[in-house]
This record gives sequence, structure tokens and C-alpha cells, in this order.
Amino acid sequence: MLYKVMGRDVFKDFVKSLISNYEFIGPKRKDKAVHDFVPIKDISELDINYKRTTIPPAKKILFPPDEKLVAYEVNEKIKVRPVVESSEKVLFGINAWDINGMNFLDRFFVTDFVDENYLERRKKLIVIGMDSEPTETNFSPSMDSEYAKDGFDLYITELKDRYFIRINTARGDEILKKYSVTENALVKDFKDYNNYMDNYRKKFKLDVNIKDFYDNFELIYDDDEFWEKVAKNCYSCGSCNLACPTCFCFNVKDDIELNLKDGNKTREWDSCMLPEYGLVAGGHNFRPDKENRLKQRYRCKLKTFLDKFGRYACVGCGRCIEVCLAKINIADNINSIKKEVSV
Amino acid sequence: MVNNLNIEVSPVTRVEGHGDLVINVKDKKIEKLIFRIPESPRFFEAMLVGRKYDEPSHITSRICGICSVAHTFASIKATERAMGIKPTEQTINLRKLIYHHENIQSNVLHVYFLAAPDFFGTGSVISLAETHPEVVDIALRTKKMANDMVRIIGGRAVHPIRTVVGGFTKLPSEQEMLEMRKMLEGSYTDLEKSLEILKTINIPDFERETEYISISNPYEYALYDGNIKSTDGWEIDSQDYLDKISEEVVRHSTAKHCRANRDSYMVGALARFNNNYDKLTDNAKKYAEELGLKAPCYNTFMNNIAQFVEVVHSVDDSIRLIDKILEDGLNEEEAMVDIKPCAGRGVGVVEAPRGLLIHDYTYNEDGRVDKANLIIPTNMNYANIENDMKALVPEIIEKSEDEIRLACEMLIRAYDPCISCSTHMLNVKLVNK
Amino acid sequence: MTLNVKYNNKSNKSSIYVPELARINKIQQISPTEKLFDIVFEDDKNQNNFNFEPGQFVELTVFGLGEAPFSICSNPENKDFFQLCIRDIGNVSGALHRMKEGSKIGIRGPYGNGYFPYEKMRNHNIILIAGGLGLAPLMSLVKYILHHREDYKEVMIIYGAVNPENILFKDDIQYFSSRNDISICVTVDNPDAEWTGEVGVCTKLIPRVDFPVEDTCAVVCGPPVMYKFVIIELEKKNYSSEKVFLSLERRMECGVGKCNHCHIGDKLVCVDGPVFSLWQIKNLKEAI
Amino acid sequence: MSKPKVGIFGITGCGGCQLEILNLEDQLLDLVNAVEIVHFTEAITEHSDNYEIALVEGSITTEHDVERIKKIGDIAKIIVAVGSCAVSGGLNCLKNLYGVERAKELVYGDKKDWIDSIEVKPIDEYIRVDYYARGCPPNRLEIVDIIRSLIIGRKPEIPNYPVCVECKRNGNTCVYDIGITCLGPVTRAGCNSRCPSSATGCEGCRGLIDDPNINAQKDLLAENGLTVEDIINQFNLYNACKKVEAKESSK
Ligand SMILES: Cc1cc2nc3c(=O)[nH]c(=O)nc-3n(C[C@H](O)[C@H](O)[C@H](O)COP(=O)(O)OP(=O)(O)OC[C@H]3O[C@@H](n4cnc5c(N)ncnc54)[C@H](O)[C@@H]3O)c2cc1C
Ligand code: SF4
Ligand code: SF4
Ligand code: SF4
Repeated sequence: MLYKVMGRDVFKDFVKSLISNYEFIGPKRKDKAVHDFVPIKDISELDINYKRTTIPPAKKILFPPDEKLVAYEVNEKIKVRPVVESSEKVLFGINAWDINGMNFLDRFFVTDFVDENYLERRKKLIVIGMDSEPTETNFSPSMDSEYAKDGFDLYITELKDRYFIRINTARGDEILKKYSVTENALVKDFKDYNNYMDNYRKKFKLDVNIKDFYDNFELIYDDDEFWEKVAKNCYSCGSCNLACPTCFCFNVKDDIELNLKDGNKTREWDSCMLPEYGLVAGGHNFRPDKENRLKQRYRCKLKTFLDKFGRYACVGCGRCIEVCLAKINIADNINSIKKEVSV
Repeated sequence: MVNNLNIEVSPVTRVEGHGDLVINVKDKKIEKLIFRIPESPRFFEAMLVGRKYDEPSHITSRICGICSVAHTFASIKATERAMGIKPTEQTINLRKLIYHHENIQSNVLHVYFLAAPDFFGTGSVISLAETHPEVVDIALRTKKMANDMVRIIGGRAVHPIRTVVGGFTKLPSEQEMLEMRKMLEGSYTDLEKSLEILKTINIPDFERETEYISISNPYEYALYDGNIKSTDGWEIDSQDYLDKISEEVVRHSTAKHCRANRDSYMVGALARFNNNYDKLTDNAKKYAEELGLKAPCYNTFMNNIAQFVEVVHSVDDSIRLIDKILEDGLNEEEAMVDIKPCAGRGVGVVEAPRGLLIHDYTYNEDGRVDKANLIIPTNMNYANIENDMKALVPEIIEKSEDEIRLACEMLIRAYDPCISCSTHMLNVKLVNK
Repeated sequence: MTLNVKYNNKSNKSSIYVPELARINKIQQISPTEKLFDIVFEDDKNQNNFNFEPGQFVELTVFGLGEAPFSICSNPENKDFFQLCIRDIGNVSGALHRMKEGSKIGIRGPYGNGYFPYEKMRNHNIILIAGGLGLAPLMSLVKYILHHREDYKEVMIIYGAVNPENILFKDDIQYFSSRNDISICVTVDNPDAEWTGEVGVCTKLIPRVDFPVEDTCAVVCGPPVMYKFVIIELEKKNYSSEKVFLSLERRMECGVGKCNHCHIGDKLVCVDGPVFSLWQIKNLKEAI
Repeated sequence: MSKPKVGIFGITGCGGCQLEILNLEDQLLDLVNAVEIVHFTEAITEHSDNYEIALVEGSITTEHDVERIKKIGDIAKIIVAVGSCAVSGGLNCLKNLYGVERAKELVYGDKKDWIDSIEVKPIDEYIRVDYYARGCPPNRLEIVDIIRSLIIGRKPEIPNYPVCVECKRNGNTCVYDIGITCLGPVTRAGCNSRCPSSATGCEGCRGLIDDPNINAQKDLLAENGLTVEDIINQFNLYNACKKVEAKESSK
């Protein structure tokens, strides 16, 4: 990691040159409730001071909601070809927990089998991180995710009169050199940065006791009463999964055009909270109730990948809490499992 | 040649809905001529009672899928009038814009899909696609353009979502507006080609002077707003429609029949053309002239030509509106105005593609509908269709039964009777006695 | 906590979702609802490189219609073609049942790192317990074992079918019965007038097996409801949970560990399975 | 493969569903190549009683309608109900709430006896229906998907998850976040979340999913300031013929 600082006025020009030289994606206000990461054509559209985004930016770009995987022609001969599309993009202003969410997806999509559709896009994505204001439902410090140590090219932190820049890749370094003027960060800059981070961490109000979850969960697993209470209002709507930066489940469909010649395989986001998720031909459903499904979700988020990758599949962004109209709250539920076991 | 004739066509197809025509001729004299609407009555006036002020536009939109935008706007306008709600200029411009496109969509559908097969002597647009693929291509492209516009501004092509009492729930983006403008400019080539094609068709020569009623205003070729105006020389404020227009339940039909000055009148593209010719764009006037359409025109069959001329006008005027909206700048703040539900009565009058459309609501204090009256263009035309037919049949009585049947069907289709929309349908019956 | 990450992308193609073209060479109707398909790759190179282990499966694409996982049921040492036994139950399977010999399909795979550990099973007695269509994946193992018969001790198949006409691989079963180095016991739920064999669920037959516990392996495959009862019976016999192997079914959309539908705990049926040891399964809540 | 013969019929509806088929601009020519359309009231003159697949728009509201639907039911091998009116009775059912006689009187006054009108019902009350293309209007792409599936011999895939799923895939702001109520959490998706994508609440035109959490939805609407009457009105707009009842609360 290299560390540099950049002046305020330089920063603006830097962003402008990125906008004019790259396909630039950044946060823009969508309506009174949320921001959305969209292609930005002019710096006036960019609004770094965002709090809520519905769909995680990295997931949306790297693993779009629906995506063609294979195209084929069905004639006398059948021709099959892969569809792997990617182009160089700058993703600007993504925060630490969403970068950590992306890091999780990176790991997931290259494990066992490499998913080229994801990987090609990922390789071409220039990631420039910046901190954003946490929402009340954010518990990323509990999940070790409020700070990103990997997964980006540049991470820019706004100090009072200048910007503190962490450079993680050679690509990041080149971009910085090409489009702006920076100076090496000195002791004073580090001091200010540390101060900033101390204060930033204080902004997270929600604390989650995740440490003992691994074993406690197994104890509570068969407590039907507990799970009925937790899942009572669940609509089985999947919003929690779909809005999550680390959820990756998908369905694959084969289709053919009405001309009955051109066909394709596409994938589309799925969710483990939907009843069809565990349904197999012949009508057996491996997870028939919303209680089963919610348990599965918690296990997947908070245990499975601890076993597999040594990390959680949750970065504590709080999106699933915000989007859940049934007010099912993962943070509260982790805490209440602990409580349930402790009394 | 036939002396005695019993024509029954049931249902008359290629009209939106169902209707029956029954003609009995004895010794070359019409004994009975009924245009019957056995369309199932749907009772929208009753369904509206008790509904909250933001619901009637969604409910009445379902009166007719082909002119759902018109119903939506008549409804919204009636409610806004009743409650004293004043939408912003931006809203009105966007409404006019989306309105043009329903008109284009509906007129193109009617001219190409429903009427054109008659002119080219094919049974349907499907056979037309085989005999005249270029015509169908043009129609599909133009229709798609218009539908896309309604989708962009209204959220979907049938039963728009975004247009509500007080304004729009969501605005199109500037980018989308620019794309629309491009599409419109691109459509001129197709309009030129259409003109050449329409020049080649033979329009039956049949004239019957009648009363033509439409809305009218001094500023533009009125579609969205204006006074009610007649070629018989009267003009009234839309709120006073009851002073001139009366409805009557007739035995053979679930659609009510309407009267004004005479015992029947015509509404629709030809009525608008006759009343508002001078407000057409120069380009639209040029097209009208090349197709031999001059105001006033008393040939019902020319209604199709008037519809095409309106398409040209709507394309021109849409470009103007888009430029205006973009010049003023799209402003989220002006998308909606505040609404305070209150008691009151309001009449919303617009020109649906098929003609004058009136919604009249009375609200109670809670902002719920107490009473509703809806007058639908096709209802207004029924009596006139019967009168036209009574004039046409003796003129062609020397022809074969098939020819008579076809001519009658064509005449009905020229009116573009949207039958489902008679909230309150078509079949021509010709049987030898 | 151990990290167990494998980077073993076997495919050297640009996308793991692209199937290879294959041809249905032969179709046999082996029961009212099942057909046996002989499949050969269009490209000889693919056919020569197609090496699978007993218990592995392929993802089969019917172009324009859909894709589904099917276990390979032929002898892994047969390099000329491979076989799938498919029940007509839904879209893909239904379409396959309507297809004619010579039709083209797409194949991805073989998949599944968890196959029947035939090497570990050497010098053991083998009990194979199958219910219904569960016999299909076991057939590949049985055929392998018979090919290397001297490496294994006693071999016994317990097979339960709903009714006599639904018994699969009748020819093979006949052949097995004619050999004296493998025993097979078939039971049906609903016998007909001609049926002279066993009646009832296959679990009933397990207590009768008297292989010594220490050198016996059991292999199980069947419908979801069967496992619980079979495990109870096997546990009564005190078989080591590391010597009991079960092949599981779950919904799969990709077969390569990405779509996640076959997740059970930290295991993926497609990548880590479909065959698991009983020990693994005991540690996976909701597996059974 | 011989082309299947398709008949498109309108019973009592607004014609919007048939129009949505005509609105398939980009696919219309492929469609008429893939199937033989032998009856289409709104678009073609030829009409034939020889069809295998019937797409039916509209609900049953008169004795005459009953005769027509029964005949279609007798002829067609596969019947697809197109649009809310055919699927669930749709908006037309509001008439039932009002009372058939009262409605007749209100609209036709003393001439009400001239009018043939019966209680409104969806078509599956009279004939077997194989597939449902829900929505008011239905999603034209879903209609294409049903037809295409029938041609290639697969079961059309109609979502059984709620609209919220599509909202998320489309990256919409949930309308509850901007103070608007929505029936999305219990309404069957397949419309591509049209209404919420236009910043208005879902009105439930595609009917309920198989296992809706009605209790939770009622709580949610009440929390957002709706009265019991409003809530009933919301549920009833397109589904008045199919009564929504809350299951016993599990509390
Ligand atoms: C490892 C494995 C091996 C299998 N081996 C065989 C076999 O040898 N013979 C056989 O007949 N069947 C086998 N099956 C089951 C077979 O995959 C299903 O019957 C098949 O998916 C049905 O597909 P369909 O499209 O015909 O059914 P539909 O009901 O039309 O579709 C079912 C949907 O569920 C999905 N799905 C994914 N996995 C499964 C699953 N396991 N079961 C059911 N649906 C699934 C399909 O992709 C499809 O979208 C196996 C399944 C697995 C997981
Ligand atoms: S937990 Fe909430 S967001 Fe997730 S499926 Fe249930 S209701 Fe939907
Ligand atoms: S599980 Fe919830 S809190 Fe955790 S990363 Fe996903 S959306 Fe965020
Ligand atoms: S807007 Fe409606 S459909 Fe969309 S997420 Fe919110 S509640 Fe669900």
C-alpha cells in the first residue's frame, strides 16, 4: 500500500478527468429516500454524501440481476457460444463494507470453478473507494467491515482540507499519476487519518454480538418456537437476499425466441427465502417453511463461509434490515440468540 | 340485385369490442335497420361510487384498453376540477405529449390494422402482411414508436400508471425525451411512404351532411382541453355539456344513444378536423390537401384519412412539445401538486381518439365519489351510424348482397367504434327473408 | 478454523456454463416412466476425454428448453458412450422422453467431487441400498465393482420399487441374479398377481444383512423420505459413519457450485457431493 | 411441427389484453409465423371454430357470455385466461360488491330490465383453465412466453414470488420509503414490477401468490395509516371475486 495526499481543488479536477476519460459509475441522488450508483456524465450529478443505496453497487455491476451466459443457434447444426461481456469502468465512491462485500463475491466466484462472466468484469473494474455515512441499521464494525484493506485500486478519505489516499494497486498508482498531482503522506497526515477513523467508527450505533453465534446457533436451531416468532411476519419476498451485497444465488434458464432459432441461457438473481428455492421436480420441497428458509439464510450468512473461507458472508451493511417490510432484523436476531442461550 | 334483404352481421369484426348490424329490406325499402350493441354492460358508473379520489382514473382507464389514456385524463380532469387542483404547466405539457401518442397509436391501429385490409381487399392484417408487407412494416414501426412514448411517459402502453390526479408519479429523464425526439424525427420517412400508399386507395364516395361535435380552443388543435363546439354553430363551456347533450337508453342496445341539436351527430377525427382545421400544422394541412381532404367534409369514409392527418399533426406537435419541455427543464418539484380532498363536482372533457369523451363526478367531503356520469364517444356515434346506414343502403341497393354487407361493415369500421368502450359491442346481419 | 479452498477449475473453456454438443445414440424404454439414453459426444476429442467416477453426474441441456442434472449410470470404464436413466417428470425430462435417437443435446460435466469412493471401499463387503430411481447412480458403481470383482468381498444390492413394472434395469438385475458373486434382493410396495418376491420398504431387508461391521461399506440412494429410515437401520448395526455413503439430491441450477441451490450447511451437493459419508451428513443439519 | 391453431377471444373486458397482443410490434410477425391465428375478434375478419389453443380475455357478466365461454371450452384443448378479468373477474367484479340489481338501476334507471347482466365471475368458474396470464393489462412478454412454451412443449413458468423480487432486481426504491402503500409483498410477480417502477404502489392486479402472508400485509397497511375500509378496497380492486381472507394469526 502506498499513501498519498491530494489537495481539495486537485480532487475536483481529478474526478472530472476520470468522468471524461472513463465509463464512470458513481452515486447520484435517486429520490428522497435513496441514492443509486449510475453512469455519471457530469460532475454535478455526482453526490458523494450518500447514505442509502438500494442495490449494492458492486453486485449490480459485476453480477447483474439478469445476464446472458450462453447463446446458441438451433438449425440443422447447433452452434453454441459463450457470452462473456465486459468493459473497463470506474466505480467511484463505493464504501468500505460494500468493497468487503465485493471481496466476498470475488472469492466466491473464483472458488471451485471460475465464473468468467464475473471475473472478466471484475478485472476491468477500477475501484475507487470513499467512506459514506452509515445508516442506523449498519453494524459493519461488528463484522469487521467498516474498513477495507483490499479489493480497491484507490481509497480516498476526506480529511478537513485535503484527501488521504491509500493506493492498493499499480493501476491505481498510474491513474493517480496521470490525472492528478499528489504528495507523499507524512506523519501528520497519518495522524489526521487515524483521528478521522476513530471518529468515523463512532458513527456506527448498532453493535452485534456475533462472536458466539457459531455454536449458539446450533443450540437454537431446533427451537421451533423461537424461529416461528422470528419469521412470523416474513412475506417470503426475498428482498433481504436481493438487496444484500454478498448474496449470489441465481437461477439459470434456457429460452428460445419466437423464431424458434435463437436460443440462450440466462441467469437471474434468486433468493433462498422464496418457496421454490428448495423445490425439486416431483414436488418435494427441501425447505417448505419460511422458518426453515430464514434459518438457512442465517446459517449461510454467518456460519457456512466461516467454515469455507474463514469469513462471514455478511458485512453488516444493514440493507436487509432496511428493506424488510416484516421488520425482521438480522442484528437483533443475532443478539437475541445470544440472549436466549445466556438466560 | 335484391329486393328483399335481411342482413345480419354478427359480430362485426375488426372493431374493438362486439356489435351487430341488422338490416331488413323489403321491396327496396328499409323496414328495419338496427345497429345493436350486445356488449355486456359493465356498470362503471356504479363501480365508481364510494371510491377515493385517487382511484377513479385507474378504474375508468379499464373502460377501454385502446383509449385508456383518454379515460385516465377525462377522469383526472374531472377530479381536479371538482377539487380545485391546478396541475403545473409541465404536467399539462407532458399530458398533451402522451396524449398525442395514444392518438397516434389508436389511429395507426385503426387505419392500418382494422380499416386497411378493406381497402386492400384482404381479410386481416395477417393476410395483409403477406400481400403488402411494406404497409404492415410501416404500421408496426409507427405504432411501436407511439407505444414506446406512452411507455416512457406513462409507465406502460395500456392503462398508464404514472399519470395521476395532481401530476406525475415519475418523470421521464431528459435522455429519454431526447430519444423520443429522435424517434419522432425518424418517423417522417414512414409518414411520406404512408402518404404515397394512401393516395392509391379508393375511398367510397358517400356524403351525408350531419352535425359534427368536438372540443375546440383558440390556441391549438384541441385534444386535451377546450370548449364543446358544433359545426351547427354553437359552442359551450365543457362544464355545461348537459345543456346540449342528452343520453337515452334504447331497447336494442346496452349502449345509450346521444342527441344534441339534431337527432344524431358525429364525433371523432372527422369532427375534430371539420371544427379545428385551421389549427393543424402546415405539414398536416399539406398531407390533407394531397389526400383530397378539405374542411368541411361530409364523407364518413374520409374519417380514416382525417385520422392519418392527425397522426402527422401529432408528430409535428410532439416535437414542439418536447422542445418546450426541455427548454423549461424537467423539474421534479413540479411533478406533483398538493391535494386536499374536498367535496365538489367536476366535468372532465377530452377528445378520445374516437371523439368527445365526458366524465362527470360529484365528490363528498371525504373525497369519495357520490355520483358519476360517463359519456363515451362510441355512444354518441351510434345514432349517427344508423342514420348513415339508412342513407347508404338505398344508394347501393342495386349491388350484390355481399357488396352491401361489406359496404355496411366498412362504414361501421370507418367510425372506429370502440365498442368495449361503450361501457356499455358489433355484428352485421343480412338474411334473405 | 481451516481454510479449505480449492482452485480446481477443470474447465479450460472460456465459460463454465457452455455445454458440449452430444448425440442421443440409443433410447430404451425400461419402465413406464423411465427411459435409458446412450449418449456420445459429437466431437471425438470430448468423448475420449470424458472420464467419470461412479456417482458423478452431468448437466444436460435440451436446447431452448432447459437444463437438468442427471447421474451417469453406465460403467465408468466404457469409453464409447455413457448412459443416463431418466424419469419423465418435468420439462427437460419430458422433452428428452419425446426425443428421437440421433437428437442433439448439450452436456456439461462430469461434475461432483464427492463420488463413491470405490478405492477406499476395496477389500470391503458392499451393501448397496437403492429406492426407486436411486438405483441409477448406483448402477455405475455396481458395474465398476463387477469389473474389478476380485478387489471386493461380498456384494449385496437391496432395491425397493413402488410396483413390479417400475423396477428399473430389469435386464441387469436378471444378469446379477444369474451370477453367484453378487446377491440382489428386490422388494416392491404394491405387488401384482405375478409378484413372488419381497413386499414392503427396502429398510425392512437391512436387518437381514450379516456382513461383519468392521469391513463393510454401505451405499445408499433413493427418494428424500428414505434416508432417515435407512440410516436408523444402519446405525443399529453400528456401521462406522465413515463407511456409509449416501448420494443426495437437491435442486441444481448450475452444477458447478455457483447458483447455491444445493447448499446444505457448508457443503454444496454439486461440488462436494452428490455422495457424502454419513459422518459428513450428521454434521449437516437439514441434510436428511 | 405443425403450427398450432390459436383463437383469441374477447368476452367482457376492455380490449386492452387483445391490444397488448397487437402491441407486440417486434414479435408480432414471428408470432403469426409460429402459430396460425384463426380467430382474433379485435384484428381479423376470418373466424373459425377450429382451434387448439384459446386465449380468452374478459370475465363472464351476461347469460350470453356464459354460452360463448362454454363453447370455447368445448372446442379448445388448451385454454389460457388472459388478463385480470378472465383470471379473477378483475375490476368488473366491483359490480358484484354493489349488487347487480342496484348497479343496473343506477346506470339504466327504469329501463334496467332491458339489460342482460348477471353476477360477474372469472372464466374458470365455467370452464377448465390451463394457464393464467395475469395482470391488468397482462405483461405481453408473458403472453409470448406462454405461447412459446406451448409450442416447444414446456410448462409456462409463471412466477410464484411477490412483486418485491422484481422491484429489487430492477433496483427500485421501495414505495413504502416514499410514503406510498403497496400490495407488492403478497402479489404475484411477472409484471416486472411496473407500478413500483413508476413510483406508485402495486394494486394487486395479478392476484395473490400461493402462500401470501395476508396478516403481515394488513398490519403493514394499517401502520401506514390505512383504515380497514381502505385496506379492503385495496385488496378488492382486481380481486373482488376471489375473497381475501386473513389466516388465523399465529400469535
Ligand atoms: C445429482 C443429481 C442426480 C440426478 N440424477 C437423476 C437421474 O439419474 N435420473 C433422473 O431421472 N433424475 C435425476 N435427477 C433429478 C433430475 O435432475 C430432475 O428430475 C430434473 O431436474 C427434472 O427436471 P425437469 O426440467 O424435467 O423438471 P421440472 O419440474 O420441469 O423442472 C424442475 C426445475 O428444478 C430444477 N432442478 C434442479 N435440480 C433438480 C433436482 N435435483 N430435481 C428436480 N428439479 C431440479 C431444474 O433445473 C428445473 O428448473 C438428479 C438430480 C440430481 C441433483
Ligand atoms: S425476511 Fe423480510 S425481506 Fe426477507 S423474505 Fe422475509 S419479509 Fe422478505
Ligand atoms: S445479510 Fe444483511 S446486513 Fe449482512 S451484508 Fe447482507 S444485507 Fe447487509
Ligand atoms: S415497492 Fe412494493 S413491490 Fe416493491 S419492494 Fe416495496 S413493497 Fe415490494
